[in-house]
Amino acid sequence: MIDPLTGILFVPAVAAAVLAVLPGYRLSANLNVVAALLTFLIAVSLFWLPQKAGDYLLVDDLNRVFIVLTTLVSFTTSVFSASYIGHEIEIGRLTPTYVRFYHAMYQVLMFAMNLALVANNIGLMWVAIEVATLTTVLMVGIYRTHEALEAAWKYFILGSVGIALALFGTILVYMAARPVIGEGPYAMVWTVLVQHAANFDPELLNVAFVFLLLGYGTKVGLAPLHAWLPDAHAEGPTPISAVLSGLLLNVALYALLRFKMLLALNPAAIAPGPLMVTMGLISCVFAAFMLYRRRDIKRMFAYSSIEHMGIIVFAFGMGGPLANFAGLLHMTMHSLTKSAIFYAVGHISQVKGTQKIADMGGLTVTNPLLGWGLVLGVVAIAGLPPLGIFMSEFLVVSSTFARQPWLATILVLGILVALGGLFLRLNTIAFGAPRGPTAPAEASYVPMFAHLAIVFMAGIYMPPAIVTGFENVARLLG
Amino acid sequence: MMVTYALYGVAVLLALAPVAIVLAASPRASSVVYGAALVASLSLCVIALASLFGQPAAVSATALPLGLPWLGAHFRIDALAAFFLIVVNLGGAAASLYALGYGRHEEQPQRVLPFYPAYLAAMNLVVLADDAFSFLAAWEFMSLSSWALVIAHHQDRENIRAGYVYLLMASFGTLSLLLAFGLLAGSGGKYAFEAIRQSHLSVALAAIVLMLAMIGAGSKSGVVPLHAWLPLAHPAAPSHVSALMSGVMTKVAVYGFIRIVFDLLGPPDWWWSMLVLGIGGITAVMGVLYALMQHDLKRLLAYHTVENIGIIYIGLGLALAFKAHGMPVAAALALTAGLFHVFNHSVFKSLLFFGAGSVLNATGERDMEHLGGLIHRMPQTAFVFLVGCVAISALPPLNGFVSEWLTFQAILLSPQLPSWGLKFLVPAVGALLALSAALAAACFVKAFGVSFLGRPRTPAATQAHETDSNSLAAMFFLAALCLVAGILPGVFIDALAPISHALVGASMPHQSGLAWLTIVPIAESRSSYNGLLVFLFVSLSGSIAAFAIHRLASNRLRRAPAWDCGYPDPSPATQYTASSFAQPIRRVYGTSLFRAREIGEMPPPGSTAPARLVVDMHDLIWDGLYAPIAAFVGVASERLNVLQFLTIRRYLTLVFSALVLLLLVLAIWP
Amino acid sequence: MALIRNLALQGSEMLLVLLLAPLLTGFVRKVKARLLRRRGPPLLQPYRDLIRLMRKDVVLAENASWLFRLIPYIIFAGTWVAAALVPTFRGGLLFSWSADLIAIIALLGSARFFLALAGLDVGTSFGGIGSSREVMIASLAEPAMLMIVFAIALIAGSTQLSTMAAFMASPAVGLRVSLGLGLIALIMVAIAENARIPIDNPATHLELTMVHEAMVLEYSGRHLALIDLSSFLKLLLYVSLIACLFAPWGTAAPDASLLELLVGVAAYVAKLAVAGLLLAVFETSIAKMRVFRVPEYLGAALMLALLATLLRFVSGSF
Amino acid sequence: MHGLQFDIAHLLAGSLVLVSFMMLYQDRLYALLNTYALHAGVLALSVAWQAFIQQAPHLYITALIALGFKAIVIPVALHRIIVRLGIHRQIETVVGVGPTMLLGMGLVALSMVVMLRVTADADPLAREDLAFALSVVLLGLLMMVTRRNAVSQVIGFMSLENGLVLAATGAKGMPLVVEISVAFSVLIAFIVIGIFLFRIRERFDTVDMQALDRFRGERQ
Repeated sequence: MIDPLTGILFVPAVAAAVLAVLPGYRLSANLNVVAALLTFLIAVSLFWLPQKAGDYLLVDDLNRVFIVLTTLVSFTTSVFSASYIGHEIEIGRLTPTYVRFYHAMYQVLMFAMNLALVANNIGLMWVAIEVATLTTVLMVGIYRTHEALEAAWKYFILGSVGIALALFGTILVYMAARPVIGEGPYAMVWTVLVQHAANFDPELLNVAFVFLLLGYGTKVGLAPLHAWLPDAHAEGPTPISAVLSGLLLNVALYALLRFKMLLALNPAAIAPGPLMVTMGLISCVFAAFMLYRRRDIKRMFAYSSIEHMGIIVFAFGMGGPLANFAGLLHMTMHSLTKSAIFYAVGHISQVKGTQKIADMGGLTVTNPLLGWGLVLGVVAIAGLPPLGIFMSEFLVVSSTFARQPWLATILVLGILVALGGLFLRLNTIAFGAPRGPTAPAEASYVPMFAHLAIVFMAGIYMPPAIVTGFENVARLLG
Repeated sequence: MMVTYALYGVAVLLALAPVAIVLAASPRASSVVYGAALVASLSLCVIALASLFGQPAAVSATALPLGLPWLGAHFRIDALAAFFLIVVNLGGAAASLYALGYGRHEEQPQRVLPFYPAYLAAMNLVVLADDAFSFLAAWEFMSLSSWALVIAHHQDRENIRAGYVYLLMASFGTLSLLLAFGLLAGSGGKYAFEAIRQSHLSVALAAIVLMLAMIGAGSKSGVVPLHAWLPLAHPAAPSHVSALMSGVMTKVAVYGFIRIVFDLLGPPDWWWSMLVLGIGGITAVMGVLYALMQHDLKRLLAYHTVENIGIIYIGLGLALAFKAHGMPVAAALALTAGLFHVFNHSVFKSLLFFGAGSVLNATGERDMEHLGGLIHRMPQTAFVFLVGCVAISALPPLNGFVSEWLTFQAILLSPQLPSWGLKFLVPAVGALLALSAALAAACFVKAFGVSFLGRPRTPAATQAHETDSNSLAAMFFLAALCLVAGILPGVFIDALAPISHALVGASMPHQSGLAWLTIVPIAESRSSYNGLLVFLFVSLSGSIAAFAIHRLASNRLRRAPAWDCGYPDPSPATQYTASSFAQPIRRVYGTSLFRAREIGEMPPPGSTAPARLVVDMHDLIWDGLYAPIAAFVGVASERLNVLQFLTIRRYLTLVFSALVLLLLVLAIWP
Repeated sequence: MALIRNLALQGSEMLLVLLLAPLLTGFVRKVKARLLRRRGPPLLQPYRDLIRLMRKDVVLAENASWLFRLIPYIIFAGTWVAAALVPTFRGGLLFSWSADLIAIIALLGSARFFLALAGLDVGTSFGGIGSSREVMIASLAEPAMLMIVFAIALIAGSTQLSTMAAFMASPAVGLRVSLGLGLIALIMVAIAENARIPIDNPATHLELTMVHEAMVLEYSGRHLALIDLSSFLKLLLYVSLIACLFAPWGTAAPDASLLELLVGVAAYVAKLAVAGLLLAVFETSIAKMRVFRVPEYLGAALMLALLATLLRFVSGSF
Repeated sequence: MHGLQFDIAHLLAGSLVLVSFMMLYQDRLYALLNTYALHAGVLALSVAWQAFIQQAPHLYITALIALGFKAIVIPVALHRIIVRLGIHRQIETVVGVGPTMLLGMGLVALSMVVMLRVTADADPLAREDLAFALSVVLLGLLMMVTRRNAVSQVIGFMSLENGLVLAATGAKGMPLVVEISVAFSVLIAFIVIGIFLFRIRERFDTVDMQALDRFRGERQ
């Protein structure tokens, strides 16, 4: 029995190696699913693993939540991608070579994300996140179309600058830690840093946080650093859009949270809260307005991701047990819902043969399951009950309004505007007279409805175990 | 435990939704769903009655491990909740009974059946909820399910648009309520209503909560100027749903307002009542004037709901004023008037929408200009519709009159209020109330006269047929209820006593003991009314006259062409239409309020073109409030959209400037 | 014993108003004719008309509905009950508590409601014209009336007509501004409500300005008789309302002896005569106004009444 | 450490900033390339010096990479590309050189202010080095945003990255420095290849947005 901690890194790595050489997409797709499932199961076993921190890896309440979420969504996405890629091959949009590459990259991505989550060394975390970024860059460009390359290139350049900034921040953290902890690798080990954070040089930490906020914020997709996100979502294969929105943003956010905790432990340093709150609000409102002019369905939901990331960052920026809890909950719900939406969108655009909203219509008539699935997803993402996001938004707003009335009001307006934008398009897509080809979809509905079911459940009843877990994390985040 | 039984009922309704999804294909689905919904609503109604009359002021509460963790979902039935449960489920039962017949004509049952029971359940849950989260969740779920019902006939773009506006306004309301609860619960997150009752807010915060509640609950119940969605959404839904939305859901919104302002918010400040009264008065008059300008039957009814909501809020405002000045008895009178009107309106508005639905079924027409003469083809519908019209026009001896009469009595008590603002405002509001009552009568003369009387204006109206027995049963039931509530108001007033006791600390004197079932709000010498006697007198003297004349004079009768001063015109086009009927009133009121203009186009001499009369009107509230917001969103999104098309270098510039900005912040940080 | 006496008196009052109503109208017509240097119809002409109409067949328009035949009785009953609830020659009516002044006005309102429906029933253009104008006028007259009631009720501390009348008869009521305003407004409203000149012309047909007559155009025989009788009753009702509120002199006490009662009746008849005289003089001395001047006229009445109420709200001394 | 070593390290770091300014000043691609080669060379020197004074032999690898890869390979490759794409003539700046220089001054001042607020007990070398590194980074970024030409933007990015390496090496005993420098070299290689592959002549975003509109109809 291998140690689960290394297991969640080991399995994807091996799978990647195998998939890289394995011909035949059917087999490799199944293998992909199996590997993802295996990783997920191992990750679940982490819950029974005591907290432990080595020099390079660690498990604590915070990253347990993230890891399980990540592995779960990557598993369901792999199921979805199996049917999606099958269709892409049939219509000849992808060649088997590319598909092999795709599957290998998928597992590499899983590996990188898991590594970023379990890394106990801020340098290692940085490396992992950058690897994840570069992998997604390659996958975004996989269609080799004009726009796909364009999007990938944009993502690549902006991402590289983000990488550089994040690295500079990391170096600064090390510089801040060194006088206290002493030279050598220990000054980059997370658990050690946390213990001594109070004695670090505050000014240095401030500068460091600015760079980290911008560097990792680029990955989170906060405005005005978001530019890569919509196009990357729109032009890449839909499973990758789902992974990007559902997972990669979370991973970057996770890094941000780590450093926020570090700063929060140092009384003399500036409070990271206000910075995060500001960027969160800007992202939320900006993205909400951007929803109105969208013509491309995937780009629209990409902007919706930006909006929700804004809400989450706002919640964490406000801090406090309730807001942190809400932030975590919102993050989880958003990952599940948004990936479910992208599953639906993927099949829809395959049925309609386009991503132009104007060419879709009356889906609830032609493809009831897909159509109503999308409606349910949008209802969830717009924060309507009885689904989970309503609960998290309820907690965010109600717990912050008493403290910061104006900020909460702005947030609420953003949410309202976003709802308007989403439903404006949903009306065109799901209702009215059918438009475009109306062939029945050969789709795998299981992942989508599984996610939606979880979200629905969470909106009504949250198991105490999860609640306590979240509460611990919320307390951890301070 | 009443509340437990009630929750069972709600659970049944909720369970019906998936059942409906499964059954949707089969032809028997509608009768199954509506039948089950009818039974559930009736039993819920019985439960509510039991808890209201059983032992008044008895409160039964429970909590389920649902909703917010570490809080759970709290549910509670007190007198107020019980009363509104009765309103909700009475309407629900009637609608289900009606739909047993009406629903058969639904062409897309699978888009109606699943949401209908969910909608009923949501409304029940709002009333039952006892903590902020459950309340808001149920509230928004209510909006969501009704949205689905509004866009049930989604081929019509108008319905989609109506649903869109509706959902936006509903979420707007919910979010402002959310902010209100955010203040009430505080950042500590004490979301249970019990905890909120304990905590006390500062005056300023309480005022903010009041305004947020006014916006939130008001927008749901359709107070001017937040009413814009209502006349769009209510008519768009299938008629039995329209009845529920107009007759019941608006009342649930009123419940939310009462729960927050009278129960949770603690002692009121006197000027709050100014706000509520002013809004109520304006809403009443504007609502009925809008209604008078319509010629779509269902839209007319929807607008008229706005008027009645205004009357209800006038009652509540007066209650607030009296409560703030420590006049509990008067407050009880005003509150009772408001609540009684809540009940009455839910009854006759549902009745009227049912009637409109039957007309829609029989003729396929909602436009009054295409109706007429239906009283000959569908006499029973015409009769019940007439009853509804008389009741809603506040004419004795039916129920509408009683609640407005009580409101007038409350207004007559208000000179004793010390504060000057109220001294000036209340009489004005009284005048507005009187005005709206008179206009309501005009409005329903138009509604009934144009669509049921006269000669058929279209073949559709000529071939109309009487509606089915289930629908008729539902309508006759409600009509009977109008009469009963009109001639035996004492019973209802006594039933409302525990509520006013709980909310304003006093109740109206006990009525049902009085001779001849008279009602005496304050004192015998001051005012009293006896619907029963008035009813008896009128019917007696009428029948005596009829008897005498037929016996002593003549009872012979000849049919002949209409006289019409000797110039009868065979074409039904010469009748007064809905818009021509409203023309004098439009000239009197609409010239300023709607910028109504009549443009007569007279063809030049010699041309054979017909002369045309064009009436152009503007909804100033829409033009002045909603259109600018929409325009702003459009412009803002257009401007920001440029950011989608920048070059990478410019994006880098954004990153760069963000970095420099933050560094500057650090540099100047103290 | 007392109950029987009261019942008898109540009944006698109901019959009295029924009997006097045509006479009042006849009297007004007679005086108007005299003022115009015509002989005019005899005083009892209205009775003759009524009886003749009752005897005639009803000629019913082909597409008249059952409602159309029912309406005259409803109108008559409503008006009669309302009239019976207004004290005439004696205060403290037996059933006065069953409906206060607001309810009485609402009763008249329902009568009007049905009359307007009747105008629309046959589906003729004249009927429509009548109904639509009637509701327009009512939409201003009713609020005005209610405001007047408010003003007086606030002075008398009751909306109960008998109590109000008793209070107005008592010395407690002095000269008050609001009362004056109320009286003027009440008279204006009464003229409008009874379709008198300058609002409407009760003695005309075939004129596009008619309101009341246009609505009843299709009625004939007993139906028409009942409607006419109702309008006579309405006129009487308003006169006796004004009388019992603003000229409560000579009204007999509830427990009055037979002689006092006779005095009361005499006083009442005298008041009616004076009112009829004044009305006739007023009507002959003024011309009918255009339909769309009416809102201004009634708006003035509404404003006066509102002012009276407002004064009462602001201070008890007005 | 005693003064001399400190002064030399300081001198080298400072001269790196100076070279960055020189790069900002260039308006010919070849000249720019050469200046960049100089930049990399200076970096290599300072890294080597750090390796020497910190007795950290692994830093020599970084120095070698800097020298070999950045100062020689990349410039040569870019030289080829320029010739191949025939863009050696033009170099379009968004704002004139003068304002750019002024901006650069401001940035250097900013980084100084920010860094010198760091309390002195962090050893001075680190402080000064960091200040210089930060200015190099900012200047590199400035270069990226003020040059339209793809190659010059790449050069800007590379100078930015030099700043990072300077900071990393200045951070005494920091692990992973070598790996990071390698990783970055790979990254840069990617970018250069990308430019070459996608035939990006003028700027990073040759794919005009109208094309995007045509395909996606994002703009009405």
